Amino acid sequence: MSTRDLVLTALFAAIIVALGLLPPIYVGIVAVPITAQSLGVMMAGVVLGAKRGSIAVLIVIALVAMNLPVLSGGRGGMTALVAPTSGFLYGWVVAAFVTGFLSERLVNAGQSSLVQTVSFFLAAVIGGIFVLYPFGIVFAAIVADVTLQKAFLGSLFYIPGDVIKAFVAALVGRAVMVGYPLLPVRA
Amino acid sequence: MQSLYVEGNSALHRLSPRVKVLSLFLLGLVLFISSNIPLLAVVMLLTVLAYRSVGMPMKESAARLKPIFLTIAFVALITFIVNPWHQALATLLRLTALMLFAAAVTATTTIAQFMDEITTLVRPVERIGWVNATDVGLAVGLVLRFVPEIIARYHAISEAHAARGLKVRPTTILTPLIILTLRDADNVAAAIDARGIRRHVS
Amino acid sequence: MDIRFESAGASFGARVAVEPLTLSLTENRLGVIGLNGSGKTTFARMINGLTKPTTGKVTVNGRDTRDEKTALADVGFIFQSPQNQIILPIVRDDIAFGLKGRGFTKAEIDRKVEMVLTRFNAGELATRRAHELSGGELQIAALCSVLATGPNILILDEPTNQLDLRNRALVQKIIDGLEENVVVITHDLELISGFERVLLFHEGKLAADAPAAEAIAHYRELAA
Amino acid sequence: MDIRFESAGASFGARVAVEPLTLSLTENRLGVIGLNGSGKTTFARMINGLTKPTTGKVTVNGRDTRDEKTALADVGFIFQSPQNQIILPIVRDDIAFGLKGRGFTKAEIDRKVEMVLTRFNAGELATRRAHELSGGELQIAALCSVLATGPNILILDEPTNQLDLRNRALVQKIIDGLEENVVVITHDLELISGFERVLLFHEGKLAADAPAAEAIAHYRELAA
Ligand SMILES: Nc1ncnc2c1ncn2[C@@H]1O[C@H](COP(=O)(O)OP(=O)(O)OP(=O)(O)O)[C@@H](O)[C@H]1O
Ligand SMILES: Nc1ncnc2c1ncn2[C@@H]1O[C@H](COP(=O)(O)OP(=O)(O)OP(=O)(O)O)[C@@H](O)[C@H]1O
Ligand SMILES: O=C(O)CCCC[C@@H]1SC[C@@H]2NC(=O)N[C@@H]21
Ligand SMILES: [Mg+2]
Ligand SMILES: [Mg+2]
Repeated sequence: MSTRDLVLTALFAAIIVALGLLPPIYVGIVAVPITAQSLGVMMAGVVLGAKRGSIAVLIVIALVAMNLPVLSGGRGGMTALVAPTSGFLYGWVVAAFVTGFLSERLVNAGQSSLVQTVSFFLAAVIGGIFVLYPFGIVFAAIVADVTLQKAFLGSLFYIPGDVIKAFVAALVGRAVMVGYPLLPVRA
Repeated sequence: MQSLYVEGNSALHRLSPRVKVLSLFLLGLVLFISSNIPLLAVVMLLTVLAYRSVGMPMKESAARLKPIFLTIAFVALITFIVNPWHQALATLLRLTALMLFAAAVTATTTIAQFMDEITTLVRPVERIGWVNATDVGLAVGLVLRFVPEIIARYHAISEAHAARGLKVRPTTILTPLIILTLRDADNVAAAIDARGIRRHVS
Repeated sequence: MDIRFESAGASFGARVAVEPLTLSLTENRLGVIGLNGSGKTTFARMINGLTKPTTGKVTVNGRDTRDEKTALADVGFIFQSPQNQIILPIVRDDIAFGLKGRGFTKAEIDRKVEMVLTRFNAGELATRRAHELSGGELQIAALCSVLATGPNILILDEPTNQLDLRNRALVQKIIDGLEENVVVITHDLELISGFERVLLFHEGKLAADAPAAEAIAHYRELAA
Repeated sequence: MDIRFESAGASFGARVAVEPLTLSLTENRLGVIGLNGSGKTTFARMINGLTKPTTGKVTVNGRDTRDEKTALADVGFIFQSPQNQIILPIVRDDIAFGLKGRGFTKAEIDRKVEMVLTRFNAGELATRRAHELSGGELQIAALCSVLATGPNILILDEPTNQLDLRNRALVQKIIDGLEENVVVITHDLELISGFERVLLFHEGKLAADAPAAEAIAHYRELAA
């Protein structure tokens, strides 16, 4: 890994941590909060691509494992690694990877701004919702000992917020592409 | 991650960083396994003492913990609604103890010490050939370094909005924030190379 | 312009950045000089309300800065590090962005953007990426963004930082030619050498309030 | 020092930052001046191998920069914005950090840190946080971090940026006193006015290679 890649992954890990300073919102009686950190995961994929994006998330998980309070609401440690929320946490690695993988394939500098934005949005929705939620739902069902169906219904709460986050990530991804192109050196 | 290093010379400051990092890890494990309320209560009280011993003024230490306390209170409340009361109490004690101890450790350990400890911890794993221990230490150190910088940039950019009479919106904050921090990161990467800090790669 | 400080001072925790001072500033050109950390930037931020006085009050054209939730719209500010101030990645977009939500039509905004770019002879910057600009170009882009909104008072914090001789001369010419009221903070003493009123800060206190030559002489003594 | 450029040039995509040039630099003091964007920083980065030549080659003390994966260890570099160069928040830690992995024991590292701090009379900076330092202090902290590793050549990119008269004089004194070979890039012409050799860049080309007075005179013409 080049020094630049190392520093960029650390930067996005830090961005995810910093987004954790926004207070988490708990809805209903589900112990998984709505958090701005999943926006950071989407942005990592969109801006850094698959490999660097998922490593950024792995760094965050390593910090959690050290018991550092890096998750929203100042959580960390075992209580965050084996909890109803944890499936989402591990799923973030895959979510960033898939978002990045799709961004790398779908977007290039020659496209119109609309195409770029829509493609980033799709990448973020597929990675950050379709791929991520199954991890979260299955894990939550096991840990919290509820039926899959219930866990599935509970996760519907996150959809509106996550769609908005995917949209924000797409706008940011597109703006970075215009203002600080990293994509050519992605891979 | 607001709970960054606080200058001082308390016993915790002087304690070896390795002991601190390991006991943080172990405490997490023990608290997680046990649900014995008296034990949890004692541990929690001990962590209160540890946190107080750092030597921060009462007002500052309370301010640092407020957001975390709110979360803990909420998680305990949920647990209370869906589970028996003693489980909720155990959750409350467990999370509070962990939070206080984590705050005490981060307040008394410098980034340089964290990096050294992590490098040592990861060293055995290096043999698999997947990771380089020095790089893992460096990456963690950089995260700890970048977090306050990102927050400072955030403030600078929202001030720039204010100075131009513009409303602060997520995208108009995030876009310059990410572009500027990317540029900083590129400069940091150049400095790391220029200072010969990652010479193991060449 | 009419800026009044009435025993206005600013502290950050225990550190006093600007000691309470009473002043009335009406000159069209004002210079501010002093050693690093002497309080110049804090003083300037008190003028547009980015920093509220922790004691006393500051009024600008009759308005108390404490009453305004945000910074004053008629005081433009070019920051010490102008890269923080450019919000959108492309220069033209950034200039236009500051004009949105002020009731202009799209066509009016475009015209204003062109006008300000022409004014500074900076048409070629329009489509450039802000982060790729050299120091001098960045300074000019920031000026365009701020002046497009038509402020009445303009504060420039170290505008010749990192500039070469040519860009320095350009910025000097621009400053001299501005109709707006201008406050210039600088270590580049030549820039303010013609000003009738220059404030010298020292450790948060006003050490001189005099014509340029006198204030500069005093500054040189302090620095020696 | 012995730096050789053999038809060495650098481009970023279509933009040529430094046109191929052939040079041999052996002086103990070298100044580099030129307009914004003329290629000074790129030229300096080619010396320590941060930027590899896209044509020709650069050798430093006999080593080809293209052969080294990373920058050359015996060329120290103080960046145009030193705050990015300080990697750990506490000055002492940062200095020590650059010494790790070079086979020194902990005690040796501590000794070297003390030595360099003493050399610049900067002992009181040791426990300070880098982000709280004033511009001048930051410049000195960066110098300590770089010089602790014992480079043979030191490159300073605009070291007097943002400094007040007092800090400027301090930096000038430090530069004059360095035993190391020094390359100074600057818009602050006084800083290099005593140098025997000064390179003037213009649009990526060498426009002058002469004693200070001559190169500066030429620069003034270009800037007019
Ligand atoms: N947000 C802040 N928090 C804490 N201290 C601050 C803050 N802003 C400024 N200070 C302190 O207030 C003092 C005055 O700072 P200020 O930025 O006004 O100085 P300055 O004269 O503009 O210096 P320079 O020439 O280096 O730009 C300094 O000691 C500085 O460290
Ligand atoms: N990484 C890069 N990508 C694209 N263009 C670049 C890059 N680095 C430099 N350039 C361009 O190369 C040219 C030379 O830049 P350089 O930074 O060497 O100038 P400089 O002489 O140091 O200017 P200044 O006095 O403003 O610091 C400029 O046109 C600049 O825009
Ligand atoms: O903090 C954690 O431990 C992980 C929280 C995971 C929250 C998930 S991510 C996808 C979904 N969208 C949200 O806003 N929250 C959940
Ligand atoms: Mg200032
Ligand atoms: Mg330069």
